[in-house]
Amino acid sequence: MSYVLTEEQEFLKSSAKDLLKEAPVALVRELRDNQNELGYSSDLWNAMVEMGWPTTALSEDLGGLDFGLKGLNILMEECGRTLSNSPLFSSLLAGLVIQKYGGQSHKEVLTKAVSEGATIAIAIQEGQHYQPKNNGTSVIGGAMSGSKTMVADAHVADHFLVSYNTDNGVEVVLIDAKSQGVSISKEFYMDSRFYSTVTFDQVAVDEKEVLSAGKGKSVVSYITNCASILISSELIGLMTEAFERTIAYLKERRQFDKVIGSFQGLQHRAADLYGEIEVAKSIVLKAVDALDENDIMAPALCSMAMAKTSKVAKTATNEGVQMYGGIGMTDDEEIGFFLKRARVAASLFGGYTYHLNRFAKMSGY
Amino acid sequence: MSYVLTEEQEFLKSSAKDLLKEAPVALVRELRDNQNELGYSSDLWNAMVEMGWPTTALSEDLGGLDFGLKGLNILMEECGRTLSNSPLFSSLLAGLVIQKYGGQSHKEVLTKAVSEGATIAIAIQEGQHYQPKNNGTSVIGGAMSGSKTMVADAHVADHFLVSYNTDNGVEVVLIDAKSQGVSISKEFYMDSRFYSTVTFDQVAVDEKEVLSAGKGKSVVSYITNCASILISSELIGLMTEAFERTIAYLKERRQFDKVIGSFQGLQHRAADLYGEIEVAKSIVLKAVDALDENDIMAPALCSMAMAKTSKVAKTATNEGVQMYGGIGMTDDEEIGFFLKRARVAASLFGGYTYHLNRFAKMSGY
Amino acid sequence: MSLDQFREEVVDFLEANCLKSMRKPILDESDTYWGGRNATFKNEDQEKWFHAMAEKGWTTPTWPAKYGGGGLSKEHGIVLKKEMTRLGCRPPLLSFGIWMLGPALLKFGSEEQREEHLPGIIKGEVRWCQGYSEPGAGSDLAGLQTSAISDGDHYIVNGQKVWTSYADQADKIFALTRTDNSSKKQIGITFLLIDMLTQGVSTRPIKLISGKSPFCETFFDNVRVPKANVIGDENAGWTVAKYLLTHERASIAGASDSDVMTPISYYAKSKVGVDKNGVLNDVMLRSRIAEWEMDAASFKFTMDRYAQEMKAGQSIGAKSSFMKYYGGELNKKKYELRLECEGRTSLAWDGEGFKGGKVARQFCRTKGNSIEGGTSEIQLNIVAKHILGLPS
Amino acid sequence: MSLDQFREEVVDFLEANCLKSMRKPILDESDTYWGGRNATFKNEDQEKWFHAMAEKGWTTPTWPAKYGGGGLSKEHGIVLKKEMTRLGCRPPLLSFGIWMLGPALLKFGSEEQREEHLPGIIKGEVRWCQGYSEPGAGSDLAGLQTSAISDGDHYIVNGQKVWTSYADQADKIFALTRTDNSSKKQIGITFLLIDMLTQGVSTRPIKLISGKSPFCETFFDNVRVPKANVIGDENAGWTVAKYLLTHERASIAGASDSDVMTPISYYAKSKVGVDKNGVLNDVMLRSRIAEWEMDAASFKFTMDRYAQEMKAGQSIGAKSSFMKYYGGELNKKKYELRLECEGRTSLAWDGEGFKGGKVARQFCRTKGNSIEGGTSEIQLNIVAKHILGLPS
Repeated sequence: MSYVLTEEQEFLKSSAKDLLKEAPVALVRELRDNQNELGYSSDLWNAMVEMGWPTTALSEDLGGLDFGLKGLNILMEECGRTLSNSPLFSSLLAGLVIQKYGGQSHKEVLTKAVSEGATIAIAIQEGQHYQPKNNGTSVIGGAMSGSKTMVADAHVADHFLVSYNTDNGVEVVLIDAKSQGVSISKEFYMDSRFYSTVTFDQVAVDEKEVLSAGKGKSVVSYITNCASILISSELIGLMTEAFERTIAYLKERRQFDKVIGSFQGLQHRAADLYGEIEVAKSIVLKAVDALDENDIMAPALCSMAMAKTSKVAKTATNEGVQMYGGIGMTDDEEIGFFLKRARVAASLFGGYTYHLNRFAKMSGY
Repeated sequence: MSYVLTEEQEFLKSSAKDLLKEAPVALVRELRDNQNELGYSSDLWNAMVEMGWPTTALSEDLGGLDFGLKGLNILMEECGRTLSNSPLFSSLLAGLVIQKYGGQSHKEVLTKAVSEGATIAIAIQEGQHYQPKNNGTSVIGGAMSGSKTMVADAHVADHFLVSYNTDNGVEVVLIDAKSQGVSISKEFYMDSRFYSTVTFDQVAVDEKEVLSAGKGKSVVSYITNCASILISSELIGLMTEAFERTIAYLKERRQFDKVIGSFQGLQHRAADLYGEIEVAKSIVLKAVDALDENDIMAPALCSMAMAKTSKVAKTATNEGVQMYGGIGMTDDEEIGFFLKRARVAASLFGGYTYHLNRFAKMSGY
Repeated sequence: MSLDQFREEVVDFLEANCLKSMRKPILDESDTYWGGRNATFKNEDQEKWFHAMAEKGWTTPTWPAKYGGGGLSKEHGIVLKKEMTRLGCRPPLLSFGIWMLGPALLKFGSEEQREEHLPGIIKGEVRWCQGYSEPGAGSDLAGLQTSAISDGDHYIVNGQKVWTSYADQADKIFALTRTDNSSKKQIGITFLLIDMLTQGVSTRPIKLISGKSPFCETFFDNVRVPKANVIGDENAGWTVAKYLLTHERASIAGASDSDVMTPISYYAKSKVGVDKNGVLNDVMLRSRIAEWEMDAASFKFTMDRYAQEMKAGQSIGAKSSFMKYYGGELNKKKYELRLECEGRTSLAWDGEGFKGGKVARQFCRTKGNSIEGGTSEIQLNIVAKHILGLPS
Repeated sequence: MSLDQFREEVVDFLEANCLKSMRKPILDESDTYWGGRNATFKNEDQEKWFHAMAEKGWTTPTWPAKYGGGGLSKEHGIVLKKEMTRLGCRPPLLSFGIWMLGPALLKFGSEEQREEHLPGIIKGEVRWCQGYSEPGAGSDLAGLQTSAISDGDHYIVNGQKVWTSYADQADKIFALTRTDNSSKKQIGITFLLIDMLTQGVSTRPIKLISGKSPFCETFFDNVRVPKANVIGDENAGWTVAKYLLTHERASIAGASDSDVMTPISYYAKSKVGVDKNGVLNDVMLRSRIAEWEMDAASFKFTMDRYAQEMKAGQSIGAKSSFMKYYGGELNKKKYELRLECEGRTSLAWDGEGFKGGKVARQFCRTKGNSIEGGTSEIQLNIVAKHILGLPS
């Protein structure tokens, strides 16, 4: 296991930084204020596709760059720093799942999608919270009905990976977004992104399109693990950027004839937060590596990584707003964008208590 | 409901303070270092009995001073300030229980005990934790067998209130300590007090000695409530004293050519702790009043009071040792005695999570 | 008049003049009346209720009758307040003039100034706003730099204020200005009344992370203000400001209280679900909710306790700082927990199915609870110094 | 010699000289050997193992051979350390001379001083203790006042040191003394070696809240010390002290690590019990345990990460302060949780059924983790200044 980047990984990181210079936080504001229908810049997304980002973790036989999850960790961390939005998250997640559990037909859809920048969205959640075991979607006589919530990138998806319930447990199937009976209701969230409620009304299901039939539980668990890696990596970037901005502000803002960063009360909190971010980084890197290596501890580590980063991202953004003071409360300042994205990211595919509980169960208590 | 003391209550408080001047923390050390067999000063206990302390909450027809639980709150808070030990706790608890649920014979035992300074100890806990529902003690053919742990003042008790299990649930019975089959194993704890494991081996049980037969569950719940009041009141005194000593030290100790209390890092923590102690005081006073008035919310409030004071007492004593620094780690300094007593007190009759859970259940979630 | 007699009179009056619709809880801004030249009444009931109260001077029940106030004793004032609370009467007039400027005028103003300004406040004719903070002077309010330069019997005011609530609606502003830069910064501040229609005054609304807000920036560009508008003495405005800040702090702590007491377990039960024993499905969320409710209850009873202690003649002093701090932090934690309890819909920002993102916006807004009216850090400093006696 | 060849040689040597009993974990003080004139061996195995290592200079494998050290390269030293760890060999000699004084002598000592003192350290003949803190100089170490007044070619030392571990067992002490009071307090400190048998030196053991401890107070009453015993220059002892403090901090952070990783859920399951699904009966305790284990694991992997980063040539710098802080706080939380998990028996102080109050005493002892070797507050100051670059 390695915590230190190789030269290739360093190169990936710096090229990611370069591209994302085009997508600063100001772009998020612009898209929001212009009520952009996509919620992201299609130029940016096209550039990502051109650079092969959606294929970063895929093996060479799938036309990928073979960086493994480590590569995604690098990309998502950089996306987190600029709060950059695009269908990248769904693309990466679908790629990981299909690479591991997909059949030939799924892989064909995947390779076409990643080369063209088409999106495969993941539709697992139902209701208010991510609880993949409580599945109300079912297939009767070859027709699927049910409703999925909080589906990221659904409004631009060509396909969906959808979970449904059978007598023998959960299954996951690839559905064409243009199928009869699929309807999408796009909703605008706190983080200035769109998530959708996707309703399946008697949608025809082709059994060949089921991923690793009979192993649906593993598929869903793998989705949870991979999503944890992607989101916790993004949160590391987010919290690091928010923290660095806060420290910079502490060095600049003067009150009582002193730079406020000279006050010990703030210094101790900043130092403590520094440490929390340090340990959060480590658990994420460990989880990335474990999942890359199929370590038996990987699922527990993924949940720890997700729980820890949710918690620290909240602290970091709260402290950011607090230390910016009044100016931090204004929409003119960007720190609030970090606060808002942190809350939504930390609830997708299971929030703090979901993952803490999952980790405790896996640890046998 | 009143948070402000009446004149009578003020008088009780100041007379308690006066008596306890004779029992400073130094006395706890002395008793410990001399390996005193009782763990308390019998002179002090005799003086308490003479002043009628054990009768403080009892009604006038039981020869009591009729101060209600409010009076006990005052006494226990003062005992907490000096970490004073005596059989007062058991005496008060037994008095409350017998006053409410006892028959004539129990009341006779009680009135004799409180006038002579004899002790009735409460034997409810079994095993490691206070879990009164998991009761392994039973009565078969009129003979009780079982083992109770952490029994305060057992080594000087003339009687025990003992819980045991029946087909219809728990019951509580008064047992003479001299009964055949009762054996006591005295153990020395972190807080320099004795608690005992009391074993009942085929001890004859007189059914007339059962308190409110058939209502054992209520009796046990009442014991939990009353114990919460007594201990949380003691913890208020303990944390207040520990905090005041810590603040005094912050004003006195110099490092870096400054009084350490001038450092903002410590100031903010001290100010936060001040607030926690303030709110802890209020919830205890509210619980005292609610139980005095048979308010339907009383049990939930008692558990909140106990949970809150356990938590804050731990913080206050931890901060005490930390802010005293190295000197706080030495046995020569008294702050460590507060740390140790806080941990034991906060585990008797249910610790933090026991009471937090009890409160949540009572609140319907 | 005896208190009992008075109580009867009050009840009769309220029953007659405060119609049913005026006894419902305030749901949004439009249910309130702030007076001033920009004000309109939402409906006749509101107008009737306001005029009835203003005529008796009961918009300010205990202010002297000679200015148009109610002239009631403290005790009579309490009776009126209690009966209004009991019947659920809405306040007839919301006003920074009543809460802040009035008390300052009564304590520090000249007789002429009282006669000039109090009646307009009491009758709701003049709406005031407060000009304290500046971009460079937040926690360090005394560092303010809006200048008032003497020019005959006028000052020329230049500078910028921020967080001036409803400045775009107000008729006048009471502002802290710097009249002397030469000595200690607390000295050299002057408390000044400025008409918002004076040439050179302009405002700009502030958008918050939660969306629209009542806050504005207010700019002064060579604004001429008569020296007669100084309250207290020139260069002695800090005394007036400190007096009012204590007022404000107590009222903010009180305001968060009501919100704090809604049991959060209510949201959790409906959105997270319970098992067959009625225990919340998410047991880890459950323990954090219980901790919060324990703290919230403890805080609530502390507010009750302080109220009783004050009645018993004990001084509350710097405890208002602790209340402000603790109440603010509690409310922030509450909304963090609400997002976790409610999940998806609490994260939405727009759209009808989500009540326009109400919960998410409230969540964002709570982050200001530990900043406005003195940050948590400032409150902790005050507790450390003035209650615990720790040195600077 | 190639590393592989060396490894073979090492293994052969260890197998032959480190007997089975010397490969068991250290259970208490008597399993360790500290050397010096007061030392005795617990048994022959211990004696044999010590002598075999001392002869090869492997009590200090990378120290120069000319003083009796092992003379190994860094890489060869790592091989030896790894093989000892793999076989579970106990360290043959524990010594503040090895950990602290030696590195100081090698960096700041004169050739004569090295020749005089290093061999005794390496052979375990002289046991050293450290005299830094004073009752009035804890966090503010530079405020120390133990005076060393020049008297010809001697100093006369007066004052008191505290927290001198094993001073009552040691032969000599390396101490910080004040030789100049006239300028900035960091200047005027001198690093001095003092024989504990010199007239005027006395010690008194310190009892802690956890019971007996290795700590002592050490008193100097007109103690004459030759000036030849100054390490570095007169008045320049602070440089030496700072160098050693960094050493100490890293070793304390490392020490708490091993303890931190024992899963606390183990204690909870046996003492609290689980339901039919294997979930801890106390669900509220469970969530706090999970939070702790998450933090402990995150910390553990951070130590691993830093180790790798150091290997890759990155500097760890002030991160050792963060590790010391975080590790100490984690260990304190761990013992708070252990008391809650284990209940009754963990609260007992004496008696056989309770292993002599082992858990309770360890609990008390952990409270010192955030004080000794620089308090948590000091570590946070260092992180704020040296990592975050915040100004004083």
